Amino acid sequence: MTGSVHALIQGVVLGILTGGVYALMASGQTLIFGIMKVVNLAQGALVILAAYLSYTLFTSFGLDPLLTIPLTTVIMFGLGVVIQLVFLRPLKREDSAQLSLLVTFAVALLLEGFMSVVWKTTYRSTNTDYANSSWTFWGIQFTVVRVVAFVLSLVALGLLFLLLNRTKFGRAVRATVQNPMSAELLGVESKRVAALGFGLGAATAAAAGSVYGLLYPFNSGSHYDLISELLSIVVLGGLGSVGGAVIAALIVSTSSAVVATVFSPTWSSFTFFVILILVLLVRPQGLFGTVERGAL
Amino acid sequence: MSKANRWRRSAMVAATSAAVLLLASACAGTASSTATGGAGSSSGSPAPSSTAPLVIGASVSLTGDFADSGKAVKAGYELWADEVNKKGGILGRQVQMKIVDDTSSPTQVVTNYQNLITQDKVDLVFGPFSSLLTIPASQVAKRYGYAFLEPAGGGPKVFAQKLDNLFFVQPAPVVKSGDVFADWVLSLPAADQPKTAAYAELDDPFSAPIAENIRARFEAAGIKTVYQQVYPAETRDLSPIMTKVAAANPDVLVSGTQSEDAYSQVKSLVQLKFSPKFMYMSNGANSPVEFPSKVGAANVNGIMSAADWYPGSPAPTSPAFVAAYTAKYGGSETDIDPSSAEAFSAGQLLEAVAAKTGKIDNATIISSLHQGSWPTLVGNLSWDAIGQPTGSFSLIQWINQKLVPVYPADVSKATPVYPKPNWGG
Amino acid sequence: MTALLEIVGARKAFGGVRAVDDCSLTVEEGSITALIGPNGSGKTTLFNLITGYLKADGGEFRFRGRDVTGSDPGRLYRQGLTRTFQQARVFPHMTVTENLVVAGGYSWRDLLVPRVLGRDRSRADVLLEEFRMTHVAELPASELSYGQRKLLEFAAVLMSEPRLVLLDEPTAGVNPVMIDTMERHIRERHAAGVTFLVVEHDMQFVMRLCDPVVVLDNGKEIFSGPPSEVQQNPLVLDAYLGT
Amino acid sequence: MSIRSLVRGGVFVAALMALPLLGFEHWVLNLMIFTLMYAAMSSAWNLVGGFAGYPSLGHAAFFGLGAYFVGLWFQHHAVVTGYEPFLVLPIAGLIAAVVGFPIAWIAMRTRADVFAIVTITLLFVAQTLAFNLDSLTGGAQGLAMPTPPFELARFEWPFYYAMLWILLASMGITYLSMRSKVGLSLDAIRADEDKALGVGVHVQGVKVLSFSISVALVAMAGGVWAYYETFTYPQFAFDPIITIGMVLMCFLGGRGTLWGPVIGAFILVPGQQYLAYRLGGSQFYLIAYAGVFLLIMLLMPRGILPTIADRVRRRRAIAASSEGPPPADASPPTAGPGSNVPVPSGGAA
Repeated sequence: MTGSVHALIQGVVLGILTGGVYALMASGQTLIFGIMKVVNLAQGALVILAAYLSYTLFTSFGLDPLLTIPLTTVIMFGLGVVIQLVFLRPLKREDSAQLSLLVTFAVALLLEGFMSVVWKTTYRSTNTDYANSSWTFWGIQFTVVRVVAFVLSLVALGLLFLLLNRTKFGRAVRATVQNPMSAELLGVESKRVAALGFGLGAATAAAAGSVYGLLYPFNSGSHYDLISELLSIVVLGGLGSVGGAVIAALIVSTSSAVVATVFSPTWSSFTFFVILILVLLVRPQGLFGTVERGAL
Repeated sequence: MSKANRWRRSAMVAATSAAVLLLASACAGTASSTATGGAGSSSGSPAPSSTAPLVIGASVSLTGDFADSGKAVKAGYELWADEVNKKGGILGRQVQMKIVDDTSSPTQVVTNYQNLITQDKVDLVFGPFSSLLTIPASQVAKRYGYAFLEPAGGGPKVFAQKLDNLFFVQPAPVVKSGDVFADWVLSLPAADQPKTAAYAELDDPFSAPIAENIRARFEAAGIKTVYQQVYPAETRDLSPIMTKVAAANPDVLVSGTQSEDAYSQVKSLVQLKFSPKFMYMSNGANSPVEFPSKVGAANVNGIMSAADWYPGSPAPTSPAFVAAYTAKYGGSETDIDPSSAEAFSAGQLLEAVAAKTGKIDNATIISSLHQGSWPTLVGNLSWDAIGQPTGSFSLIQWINQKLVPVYPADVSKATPVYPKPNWGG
Repeated sequence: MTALLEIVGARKAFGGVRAVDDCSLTVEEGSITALIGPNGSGKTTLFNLITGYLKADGGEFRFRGRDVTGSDPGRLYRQGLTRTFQQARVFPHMTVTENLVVAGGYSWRDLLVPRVLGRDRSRADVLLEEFRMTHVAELPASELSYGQRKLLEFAAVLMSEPRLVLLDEPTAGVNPVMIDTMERHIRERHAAGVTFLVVEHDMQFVMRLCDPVVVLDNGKEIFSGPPSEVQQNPLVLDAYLGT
Repeated sequence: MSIRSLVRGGVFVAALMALPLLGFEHWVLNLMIFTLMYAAMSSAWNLVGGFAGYPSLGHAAFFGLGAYFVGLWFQHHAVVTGYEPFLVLPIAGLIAAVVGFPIAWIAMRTRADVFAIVTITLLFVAQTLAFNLDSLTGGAQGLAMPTPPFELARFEWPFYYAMLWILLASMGITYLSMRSKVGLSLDAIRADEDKALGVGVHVQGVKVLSFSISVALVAMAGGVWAYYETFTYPQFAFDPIITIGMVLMCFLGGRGTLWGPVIGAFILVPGQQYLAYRLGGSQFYLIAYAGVFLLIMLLMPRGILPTIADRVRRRRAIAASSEGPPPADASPPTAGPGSNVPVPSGGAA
């Protein structure tokens, strides 16, 4: 039936467009893991914080959320560095994986508390004048916000790629991701890389947050929704793999959108969990992760 | 705080709105009557003297999922306490509200009512926010023989407990709040009635059942269901569902919504350029400020919803309530959350019981409220044996970007507009 | 002598780098075989393949005549193949005795018996005596010096009465006195019938102790023979000096 | 040590056993029910998260499983005496163990951090299932429990004792495993799993076993909780905050210890409930909570018990060394050569 084919295509389009935003959020998450072996449970809260920042800049100063991204990026980068220095660096190496889980969770709570004091708990959304416009091609709806969000995410991911592959800092980061010990031997200051890397991860939340605010209503508690999805994406993609995170984000958002459109929205989130479990059964390290065993 | 519950915190914000009855002067005159012992508590709280303050405990969500609405309920309770104290209190006793936070957690809500009743030995209790917390809380109240006036727990499972001490302070159970829309549609001339219907329902105790109730009525009347979909609370993106609604091209769209999902539905429909002839949203669309700001003021016209209290409510004492509210909290009439009005009504019922019986203890409240109807401004609130109110809501519609009651005739201030104007029209 | 461990055509690549490339190797029963080679020649990777910590991309592993390709470390351990690690991996929060007992091997049925049974303790005591560590028996391993930890790790793998012990740089980071101690223990155990495969950078140590010597370069065996011939072999010189 | 711990345990058990008899008000018993519940669950979590070093964030999935099992069982069976729900708890535990077994088998093949994520995913899967299998669970309408028919004066007693028994079971299992080769294996796994694997420890088996026992205990607590609450709902029963509670209490008191989780629960549950009751309205509640949380993590990363134990030991050592020569077996090892070599920290560098 053409109706269901149409719905399928619409679902795929939606999924891919949304996938860009998730890819952006997850790339920061996976980068932080890769560099520091820290599962950052505060990434969702950072995204929401960035969404609030761009919301405030928009409602108070009338600045378009897309244009303020450079500003919010700088703020979020700074915040990320501070979080790393204050809360994560003091952790002892032994147990740091477990402790950092809890510490970043506490940071998420702290941010949530802060946001609920500053912005209250009512849902906000950044309603620009183009919020409700859409383009129609071949009967498929391309909403302006989503297309913009997708393009923006691509641009941000592209910049991230350039940063990682074309700069000295990027090389240091990649060396640390691959092998922290030899990176240190090669003169990489792992402590500095960790701080800057956490900042970089947080900075990706800036662009993601601006876009998130355009797409969805959010409040200080919204980070719980985000974090489980983000975690699943980075696990699916393979912890520490930016490319894996991008692909996993697309798989996740497309599969849930398709299931939602073609079958029922009730099972869309579930589908994706099933994919995750299946992948882990076959490849415990995720799609693009590498096997690591202790200090072998 | 969980993934599955984006909207639950704003659940019932507008879940049903209650017209507030300021039983104002009626009660003021009786303040001098002699009150006898307060709580019907079996925990042996000492009988307060007739001048001791009347302490009323309530647990509401000030943090967590239900915080927004919880705060609105708190505002309503405290406003009522202020107002009644200005009039000399109840039976000469000043009212003291003891409001504690349940962090939107069922564990904490049980602890709070246990503490209120057995530690702080409050005289009376009011309910929390949301059916989900009302159920465990009402069991605690029942155990100690407390009357349970609750303005915000009208889901089916609340009444399934069959508690005789519980009173839902709204005109009708949540499930039946959409009946007024079905009544109106089915009262139209046959030629004008919709032939096909689509239903998009948020999966929670306060939304989907409303739409399902309307669907049962419509199907019985021969209106064909062309699409029906329940979506989980964490559905952030309603465009897939609205795409299918548009494809089914129904005459009427019935949405069982809370708030954010309602806005998202409308936005998607606007983007899809599909406008049904009739559109009813159980909640979200009855929010006077949020709704137009979220979906664009030009897109609201023609959308219908149900309400018990709303700005410009025809209730005779609504102006007094509004004046008191804005004096205490600032803002304007349109900023008042109906939950505050419903909470306020719970207090008004106490005043009415005291005025009528000259007593204010739990046993008296329970037995009194089960009899007769309580002259409130939304008509008369009355309950069956298990606390279900037997009245009905008002149908309201956005006309010229204003929320206006349109049905039934006794509250109507304008003729319902149909078919719904196109988006932006 | 018979072959205790045989490796045929082992391969392992990381990304595009072939760490072990079509490597074949035999360890004769009763030998102390040295495995040497320049940095990055694949010695440690080969160790990890043999002991089951890494899965080979290809090749065959035989231990005591049986195919053990793909076995996990625990299973190999129970068959008598065990190893030490370069960094002296002991369990720091457990006592020295417990470190020995946990390595002593116990079956499912023994899980609910006390941590250290009388018979566990007497077995451990014998080894501690041999290694002259009786005075630290009840200390947590974290309080031992690095050299003592290396000894402890070595002693622990002996708890299971292994047939083949793989030693990963037993002298690395250890002072000269401790090197002699280590050498003495290896000799004693060798005399008692244990076969050794040793990765070592200390050439004097290798020359004194080992026969034969196997040289690895770029993941391949390039030489195998008595220590006296190693220094003359042109291939080995090339590998070390680089041409 | 054994006598002292026996006395300590005996006093603890006797005091808790006697508490309801002392005529406390209902609210005290109510608070104790939740305290015992969290103590039991935190203690159970400790088996996996503390001893094996696998921080499960999905234990609430089994809490919910227990809650829903009890609820669903009594959709079809009548409650007459009121004690029936307690009698089916072992079945709830068994089901949780059986369900947990394959899950642990898969999830524990991954590293500890991935394990944490997989288990939290499991929690959301369970929650989604509870919402979506509405013909079975009642879905978003929630599930009503039978109303407990106990007389008011002793209403809380059955729940109190049920939670107490689960706590004692949990602590008993912890104690036994600490004293047995299970504990030895778990210690080795936590310290250095690869090394443990290489010395023949039944790594996978012991991990999976401790996970199954742990989730069985949590499921039983969930069953009691649901009956006490008289109502359950997917969002409440499968709530991440429940897992976080277990984890936090365990970390606060000291993970990998017998008393740590119990101490953590006895501090945090009354503290939290009291704070929420007394000052919950404050907007800064969450900030303060997170602040305390962070301070504990940074200042006492190992938890209260181990930190205090360390301090006491150090003080004793100082006292001993100032009074005379230390006992022979406590002296730092100086006999071995090579002690000048720097000691790398931890098992895996």
